[in-house]
Amino acid sequence: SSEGGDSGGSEGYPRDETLYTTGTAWGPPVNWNPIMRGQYAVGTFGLAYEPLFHYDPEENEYVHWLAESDEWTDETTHVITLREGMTWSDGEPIVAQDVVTTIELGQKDVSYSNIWNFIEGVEATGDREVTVTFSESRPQEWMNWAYSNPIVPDHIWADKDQQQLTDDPNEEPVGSGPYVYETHADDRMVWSRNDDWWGTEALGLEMQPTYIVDIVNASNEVTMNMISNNEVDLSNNFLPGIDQMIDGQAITSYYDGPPYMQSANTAWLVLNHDREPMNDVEFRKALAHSVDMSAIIDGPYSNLVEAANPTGLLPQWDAYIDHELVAEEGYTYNADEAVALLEDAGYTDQDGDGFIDTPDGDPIELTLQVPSGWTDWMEAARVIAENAQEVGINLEAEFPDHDLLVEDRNSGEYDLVVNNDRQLSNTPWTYYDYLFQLPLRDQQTTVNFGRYENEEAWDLVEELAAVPADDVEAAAEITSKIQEIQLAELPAIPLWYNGLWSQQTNTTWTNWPSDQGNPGYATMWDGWFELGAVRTLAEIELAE
Amino acid sequence: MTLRVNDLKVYYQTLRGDVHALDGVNFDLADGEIMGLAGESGCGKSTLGKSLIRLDGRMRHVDGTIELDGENVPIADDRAMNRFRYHEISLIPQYAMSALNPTRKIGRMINELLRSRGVRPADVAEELDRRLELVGLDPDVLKRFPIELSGGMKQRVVMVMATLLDPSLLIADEATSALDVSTQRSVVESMVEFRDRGYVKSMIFVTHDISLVYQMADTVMVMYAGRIAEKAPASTIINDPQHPYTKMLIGALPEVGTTTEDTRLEGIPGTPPGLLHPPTGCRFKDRCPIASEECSQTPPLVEIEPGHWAACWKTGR
Amino acid sequence: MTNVPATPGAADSGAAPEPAGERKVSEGLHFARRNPKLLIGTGIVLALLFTGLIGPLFIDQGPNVYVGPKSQPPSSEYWMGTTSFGQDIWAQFVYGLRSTFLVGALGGGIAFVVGTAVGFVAGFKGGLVDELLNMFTNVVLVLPTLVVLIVAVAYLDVRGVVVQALFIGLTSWPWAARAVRSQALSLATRDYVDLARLSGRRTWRIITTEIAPNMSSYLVMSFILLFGGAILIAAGLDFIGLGPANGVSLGLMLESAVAWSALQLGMWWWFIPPGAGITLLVGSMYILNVGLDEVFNPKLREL
Amino acid sequence: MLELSHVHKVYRVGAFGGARLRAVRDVNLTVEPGEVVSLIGESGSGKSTIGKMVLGLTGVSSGQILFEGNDVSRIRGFSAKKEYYRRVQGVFQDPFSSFNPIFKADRVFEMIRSSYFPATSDADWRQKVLDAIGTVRLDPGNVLDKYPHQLSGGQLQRLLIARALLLDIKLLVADEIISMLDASTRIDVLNLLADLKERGLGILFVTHDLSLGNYVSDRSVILRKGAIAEMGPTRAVFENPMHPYSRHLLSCVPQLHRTWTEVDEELAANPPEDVVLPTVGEDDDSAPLTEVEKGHFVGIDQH
Amino acid sequence: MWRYMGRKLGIYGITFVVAVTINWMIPRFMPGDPVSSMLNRASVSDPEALERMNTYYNEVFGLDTPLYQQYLSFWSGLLRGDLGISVWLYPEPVTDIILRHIPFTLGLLLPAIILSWIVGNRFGAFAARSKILDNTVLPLGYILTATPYMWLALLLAWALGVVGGFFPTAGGYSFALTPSWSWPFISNLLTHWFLPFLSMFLVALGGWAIGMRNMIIYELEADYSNYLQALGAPRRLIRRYAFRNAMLPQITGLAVQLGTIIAGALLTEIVFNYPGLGTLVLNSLNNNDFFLLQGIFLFVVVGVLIANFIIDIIYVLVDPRTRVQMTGGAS
Ligand SMILES: Nc1ncnc2c1ncn2[C@@H]1O[C@H](COP(=O)(O)OP(=O)(O)OP(=O)(O)O)[C@@H](O)[C@H]1O
Ligand SMILES: Nc1ncnc2c1ncn2[C@@H]1O[C@H](COP(=O)(O)OP(=O)(O)OP(=O)(O)O)[C@@H](O)[C@H]1O
Ligand SMILES: [Mg+2]
Ligand SMILES: [Mg+2]
Ligand code: NI
Repeated sequence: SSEGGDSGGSEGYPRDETLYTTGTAWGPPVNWNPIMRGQYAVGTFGLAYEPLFHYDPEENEYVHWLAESDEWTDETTHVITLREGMTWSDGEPIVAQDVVTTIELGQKDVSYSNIWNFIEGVEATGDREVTVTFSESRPQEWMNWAYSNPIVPDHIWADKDQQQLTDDPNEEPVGSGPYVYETHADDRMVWSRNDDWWGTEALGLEMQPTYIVDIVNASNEVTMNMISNNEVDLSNNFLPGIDQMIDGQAITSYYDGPPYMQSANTAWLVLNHDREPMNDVEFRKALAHSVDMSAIIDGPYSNLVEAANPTGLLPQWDAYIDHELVAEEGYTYNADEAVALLEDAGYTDQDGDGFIDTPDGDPIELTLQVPSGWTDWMEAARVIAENAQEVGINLEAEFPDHDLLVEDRNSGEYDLVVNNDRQLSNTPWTYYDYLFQLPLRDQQTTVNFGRYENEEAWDLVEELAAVPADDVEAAAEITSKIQEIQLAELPAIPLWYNGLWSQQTNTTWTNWPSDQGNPGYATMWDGWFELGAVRTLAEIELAE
Repeated sequence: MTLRVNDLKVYYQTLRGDVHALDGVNFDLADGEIMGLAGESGCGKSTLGKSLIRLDGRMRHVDGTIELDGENVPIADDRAMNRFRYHEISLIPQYAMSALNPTRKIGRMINELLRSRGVRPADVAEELDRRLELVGLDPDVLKRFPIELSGGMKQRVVMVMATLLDPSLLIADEATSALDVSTQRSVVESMVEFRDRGYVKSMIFVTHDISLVYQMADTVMVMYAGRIAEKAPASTIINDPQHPYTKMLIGALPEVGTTTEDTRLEGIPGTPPGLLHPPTGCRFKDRCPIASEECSQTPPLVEIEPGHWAACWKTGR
Repeated sequence: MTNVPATPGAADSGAAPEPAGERKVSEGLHFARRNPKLLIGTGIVLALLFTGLIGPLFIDQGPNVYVGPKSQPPSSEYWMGTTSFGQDIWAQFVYGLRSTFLVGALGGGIAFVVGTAVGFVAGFKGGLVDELLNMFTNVVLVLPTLVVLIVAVAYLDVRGVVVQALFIGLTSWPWAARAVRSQALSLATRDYVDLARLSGRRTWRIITTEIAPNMSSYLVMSFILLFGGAILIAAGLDFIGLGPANGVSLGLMLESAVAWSALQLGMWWWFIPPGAGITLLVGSMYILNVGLDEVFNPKLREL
Repeated sequence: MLELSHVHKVYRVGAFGGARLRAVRDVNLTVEPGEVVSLIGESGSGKSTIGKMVLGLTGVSSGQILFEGNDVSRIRGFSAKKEYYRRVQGVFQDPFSSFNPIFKADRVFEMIRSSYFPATSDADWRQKVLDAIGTVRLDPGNVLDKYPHQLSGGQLQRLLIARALLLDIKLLVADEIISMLDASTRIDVLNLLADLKERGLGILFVTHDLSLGNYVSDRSVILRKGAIAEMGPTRAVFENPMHPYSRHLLSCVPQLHRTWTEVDEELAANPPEDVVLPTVGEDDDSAPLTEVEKGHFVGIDQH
Repeated sequence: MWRYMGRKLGIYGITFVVAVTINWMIPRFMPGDPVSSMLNRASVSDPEALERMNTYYNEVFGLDTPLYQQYLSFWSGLLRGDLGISVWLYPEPVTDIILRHIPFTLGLLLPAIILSWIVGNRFGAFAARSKILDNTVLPLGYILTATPYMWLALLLAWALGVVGGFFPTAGGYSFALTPSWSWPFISNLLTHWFLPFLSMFLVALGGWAIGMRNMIIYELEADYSNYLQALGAPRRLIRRYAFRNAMLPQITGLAVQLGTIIAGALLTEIVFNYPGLGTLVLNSLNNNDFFLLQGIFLFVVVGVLIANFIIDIIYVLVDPRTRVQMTGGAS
C-alpha cells in the first residue's frame, strides 16, 4: 500500500473543503474490497460503491438508488431497472450485467452466499433491467440484501477467482458513488469528491466536502481532544463524558439532551437455554425484573442511551410493536417482584449462603461475561450482577478475552452474555431471525446464541420473511404474534438501545441532522450510508 | 636538613572517637638520606606518609609542624599544600598497580598531569625517556595502557612519574611489597640510583620488611603504636638496636639459613595497644620484658649517640 | 522497567560486600538512624503499605461500587473525588495499593528467588554449570521483558494478579542473577568457604549459611529493586489492558481514567493519584535503597 | 604418606575461557609423616593450586595424588570427602578471610563438631577444644566467644590450626599462613608448626618467602611457572642451589646481615659450577627432574 | 577479539532462536484459536462457507500441518522475511505493516536514548559535585526513574497539551497533511514528536543521572583518583578522568536498559497515539492479531539484539581494558 497522494500535498487539505470524520475505522485502511464485509476501509461501501436501494427507516420505505424502479412481477420474480446514464468512476457505463455479476459472486464463498439458498437465478433482461427469480419467496431477506450490498463492476469483478475475491485488497476501487479514493495512510483514509457522480443530477444531491478524511479511531481521549480543538467534524464512537461537552452550539449531537443519540441497535442479555436455571422461564422473568436499567443508563452511560422496549425492537420499528401487549405483559425493574417470582418457582436459599438455590437444592452460581476492555459494558455487567445479587441470584460479572468469549458463546459454553450483533435494518425480521433461528447447530456463529428452541416462533419468523417487503401491516400482524411468545418466554432480555454514537463540531460544518426538524443520520458506520447517512454529506453546510 | 617533623599529631576521626594514629612524632631527614620506616601493622607508618603529602577526609592535623628545606609545610591546608605536592613532595603509593588511570595511555596521562601542574610536557619529555630507560623500561610504554604492563613495570612507571619534577622528598609507601623478590630488588635498586643521581633529595621508604630496609636505607626509623621507638643508621638498628621493641623485632626475623633445628627464634608476645584510647606512658610497656615503674611516664625520644635516637627509659642513660 | 540503573556500581563493578560483624551491625544501625534517605524512603514505603493494609478495613463498599455523585473533585467526603460513575477514587486507590504491593512482593519475590538461586548456583558451582546458566541468563536478559510479557499474557484466558506476578517474576530475574552471581563468585573464593568445605559441609549449606548472610544487605537491595521493577511492569501491563480482568490496581485505575477521558474532562483527581502512588512507592523504594547502600557501603558514607 | 606423581593442572582462562593456563606442570613430590615440605615460588607459580588439589578443593587435570595409597583425585561422594578431611586439613593465607565475619570466631570449632562429632557431649567437646587451644598456646579466655575482628591475625591463624588439630589429622596443608602476619607474630606460628611436626604431622608448607620456608622445613621445593625447578633437603637447596633460577632467587632475597652487593660479590668471587638441566621438546609438557646429589633434584629450565 | 565477538554473536544467535521458538510456541500451546477469532469478526452466516474459509485460513497461516513441520516452515518463512499475514489488516503482510511503523518508533527511541544518556550522564556527574546538588538532583532522579512512562506521558499531555495547548497530544502528524519533505510537514512532525520524546527522555534521564552519580563516586574513590590528588592534580582533571571511566559501565548499562526503554516507548506511544510499534502492539492486542503481535515481538527482539551487538562493539572500542584482555595482551 502506498503513502502519500498527488493532491492534498504538503499544504494539506483546505479546512473549508474537508470533512474530518473519525470513530468508525478501528484499524488502518488496508482493503477496499467491498465484497470483504467488515474489513474494508470506511466509505468503501457507501461512498465508493453503492447498492441498488437505500432504505429509509424513518419512513420505513425503500429508496431507489442505483435502481430506478423495481417490480415484483409475481411472488418469486423481482425485476429491477437501473437508472440511465450512470458510469463507474473509470468511465464505463453501469449496466444490468454488473448487478448480475455481483449477485452471482454469491455462488462463491463470500459473506452473502446465503442468498443463493432462495435465489433461483438472475438474468440481465435488458441493458438496464435485471430479473431475479427465487426458489422460495423471502422478500424481506432479499430486500435486506438488496439495500445492504454493493454492486460491483462486471468488467473488473467477473473474472476474479475465489482467492482474489477474498484476498484482493482492490487498491484502486472503481465504484459508482459520490467519492473516489484519494489516498490513505495508516491512520487515515482520504476520499475526494466524484464530480461526475450520477446522483448529483438524478437525486439532486450535491456533496459538500471536496475531501473526506476519515481518521482511524485512536482512543477516546484523543478524539475528545480533537473535537474540542475542531480538528474533527464528526465522531462516531462512544465517548464517555461527551454529554458534558455537548452544548448544542459548538458541539452537537442529534438531541440536545439525553439520550443525545439516536438508537442503533439493542443490547441483549443473552441466556444460555441449555443450562439450568436459564431454561426456566420463571427464572428468566425474575432476572428480567431484577435489572435496574436506570442505574446502568445513569451510571456508565451517563444517559447517552435509552432503556430498550421489552420487545427489544428499536424505536424506528415502532410500527411493529404491539403496544397493548407490551403494556400488559412487559416488565419493568422491580426487585420485590423478582424475589416473589423466584420464591413462587421454588428458588429459595436452602444452604443458607445468602443466595437462592434451584428447587432441587443445587446451588446456583452464574457468570455474566462481557469482553474485557469493553469498558462501558464491563461497568454495565457489574451493575447487572449486583442487581441480581440483590434479589438473591449468585451472579458474577466476568471479563474474558473477546475471542474466548465468542468461542464459548458460539459453542454454548456460557451462562449469560451481553450481545448486540444485530443492527437497525429494513425489517424486524433480522431481529427475530437473531432470536429464534432454527435449527440449532453445534456452533451458533451469528444468531440464536441462547440456543432457544421454539418451533412455533420460528415458523412465525419464516412467515414474516415471506411478507412482501412493503406490507407493514401484514408484517405487524405477524410480529405481534411473535411478541406474544417473546414476552411470555423471554428467550433473551433486551437491555438498552446502543446509540448511533455521533457527535459533531459546528465550527466548520453545520446543519447536522438533529431532532429540530432535520432528520437523518450523521454517521460513517458501515451499513448506515444505505440508511440515508450519505445524504447528510449533501446537507451539511459550511459555517459562516 | 631537608625535612624536620616536629611533634606531629594526626588523628583519624571515627564514630567512637579519635584514633591517635600519630601521637607526637619527631624526626629529621637529612639531604640525600633514605630513611626506612618500619614497624608493626597499624603503627602509623602510612599515616605519617600520607600526612606529609595529603590528609584524606577523615584525617585531622592536631598538632605539630613540618618544615621542608626550611619552609613550613601547611599540611592542614589542602589548598596551600598544593604548591608542594609533586613539585616538592611526591609519593609512590602502595597501590601503584592501580594508581594509573586505566583508560588513558600512560604517556598521555603523564602529559595531562604535568600540564595541570604548570609544566610543559615537552620540557621534560627527554628526561622522561632517559629515566624510563634508566629503570629498564622502553619509552614505548608511554604508548601503552596500564593494563598492558606487568606489576613491576607499573611500579617503575609510577616511580619515574612521581620523581619527574625532582622533588625534595619522596615517600614510598610499601612500594615494593606486592612484587616478587627479583622485581623487588631491581625496583629498590633503581630508587637508590635515583637518589644518587639527585632526582630526589631524600626519601622515606615505608615497609614492614626490615631486611629489605637494610639493603637500601641509610637510616631506619621504627615506629610503635603511633610513636617513634627508635631511629638510627641502618646497620646500627640491625646490629645494635637499643629499644627493647626493636631488639625483639629484629630477633624474630628468621634469615636464610636459620632453621628450627639450629635456633628457635622468639616472637613478641601480646598485641600492640589500640590507638583509639592509647595507654599512657610507654606504649610498649605491656609487652616489654624489662618494663618497670618509670614506664608509666612517656619516655622522650633522645639522641643516645649521634644519629641514634630512642624512646625508652632504659636506654641512652 | 526491569531494572533501574541505580546500582550498576554495586551490581557489576562494585566492591565485594564488606564484612558485617557485630561492630558493623552497630555501625550500620548508627548510620541507618541518621541517614535521611533511608528514613524518608522507609517512612513513605511503610506509610503506603499501612494505607494499603489498613485502609480497606475502613471502606465498607467495594472499590468499584457506585457510591457517590459522579465526577466529583476531591472533597472531605471523597478524599480523592469520584469517577465518572461515582466510584470513590480513594477506595480504589487504597485497594489498588494493596494489589500493587501484592504484585510487587509476589513478582519481585519470584524473580528474587529464581535470580538468587541461579546466581548462587552459577557463581558457586562454576565450570560448565556456570557457563550454561550464564548463557541462559544472558538469553533471558536480552529479551525485552515487557514485550515478552505482552505476547505471553495476551494469550492467557484468565488474568489475575497472581498469574501476572508469576509471569513478571519469571521474566525479570536475569539481572539479579547476574549481580548475585558476581557477588557469589567473589565470596566463593573467600577462604572461609573453603574452610567450610574442609569441615565437611554440603554445598547448599555453605551457600545458605556462609555466603548468603554475607551478602544479605546486597540481597535486600536486589529484592527492593526487583520489587519496584515488578510494580512498574505490572502497571505497564495493566495500562495496555493486560491487567487482571476483575480487580483494582493502580495501573488499572490509570487505564480506566484514560479510557473514560479523565484528561479531556479535566478530572485530574482520577489520573494523578494512581500514577503518583506508583511513583511515590517505587521512588521511595529506590531512595531507601540508596540509603541502605550508603549504610552498608562505607565508601559512600563520606561525601 | 602423600605422594604427587605427574600432577598437572590446566585452567581455562580469558574472556569465555578460551585460553588455557598451565598452572601446575608435571609435579612429583612426597610428604612423609613428621616432615615439613616447603613449597616455595613467586606469585603465580602454582603453589596454592597444588595445595588446593591436595585438599580436593580443585580437580586434578592429570596425574595422581595419593594419600596413604588412595587416589585423592578419585574421591567421589560427599561422605568419602568428609572422611578424607578427617585426616587432611588446611589452613589458609588470610586469617581474616578464613573466618566468616558475621559469626563468632569459635564457630569454626562448632562446624567440626557438627560434622564429625555429633555424638560428643558438651563437656567432652569443651575439653577437647580447650586442649587444642592449649596446644596452639592460646589463652581460651582471650579467644573464645569473640568475633574475628576482635582477634589478631596470629590468634586467628592459631585458632585455625587448633581447629585442624581437633581432628585426627595426618597432613596439614599450610598455604602462606604467615604472609599476612606481622614479623613479631609469625615466628610464633612457625614455631608452632615445628612443634606439630615433632608430633608426627606431615606439613605441606606453602610460601613465597624463602627465609621463612627455610626456617621450618625439612625439604624444600622451588617452583617456577608450575614446574619444579629444584627440590631437595632444605639445607642442600639453600646452601648449594643448583638451578639458575634458584640461584637468582636467592641472590635477590633481602637478608639481614648481608647486602645484595655483598651477595653479588661473593657470587662473583666463587661462581657456582654449572649443572646439566634436563630438557624437554617444544610440545612436551612433562617436566623431568635430574638427581644431582642424593635427594636433591633439579628440573627443567623454562623462561 | 574475534573470538569474543563470535561468542557474543553465538549468545545472540541462541537468544534469537529462543525468541523465535517462544513466539512459535505460545499461540500453539495456549488456549484459543487465532483463525476462528478472525472469522468471528467476519460474521459469516453460512456454516458451510464458514467451514471452507476456516480451512482456507488454516492453510494460509500454516496451522494445518504436523507441529514439527509448522516449526520448520515457520523458520523458513522467517528467513525469507515472511512473518505471515496480519489478521487484523488482512491481507497485508506483517512485515510491511511493521516496516511502516518502525520509523516512528526509531525516531522517538534513538533521540530519547542518546540524548537522555548524554544529558543524564552529565547531570549525574554534576550532581556528584557537592552535597547540596546531590541531595536535590538525586531524589529527583529517583522520582523520575520511578515514574511509570505512561503516567509522565499523561501528565505532560495534560499539562502541555490539553490544558496548555502548546503541543498536539496525539498522532504522528496532522491529519490535514500528507507526508512530504516540506517544512510545514516537518515542523508539524516535530511538534507531534516533541511530547512523547520529552516524556521518554525525562524518565530515562533520571536513571542515567543516578547511575552516573553512583559510578562517578566509585571512580572518585578509586586509587588513581587518590593518587592524582596526592600529586596535586586539579579537581577538573580528576573529574574528567572519573567521568570518562564512569561512562564505560554506563555503556553496558545502555544495553541492559534497552528492554526497559523500549517498553517505555511502547507505553508512551500508546498514550500519545503515536503511530509507532507501541500503538501497533495495542491494536494487535485489541484485535487479537497474533501474527502481527508476534511479528512485532520478533522485530523488537532482533532490534535489541542488533543494538546490543553494536553496544558491545562500541564498548570494546572505547575501553582499553576489555580490548587488551581480548587481544590477549595482558601482562
Ligand atoms: N581511615 C581510617 N579511619 C580510622 N582509623 C584509621 C584509618 N586509617 C588508619 N586508621 C588507624 O590508624 C592507625 C595507623 O594506620 P596506618 O595505616 O598508618 O598503619 P600502618 O603502619 O601503615 O599499617 P600497615 O603496615 O598495615 O599498612 C591504625 O590503628 C589504623 O587502624
Ligand atoms: N580458579 C582459577 N582459574 C583460573 N586460573 C587460576 C585459578 N586459580 C589460579 N589460577 C592461575 O594459576 C596460576 C597459579 O596460581 P596459584 O594461586 O597456584 O599461584 P601461587 O603460587 O599460589 O601464587 P600466589 O603467591 O600469588 O598465591 C596463576 O597464574 C593463577 O592466575
Ligand atoms: Mg600502611
Ligand atoms: Mg597462593
Ligand atoms: Ni612479604
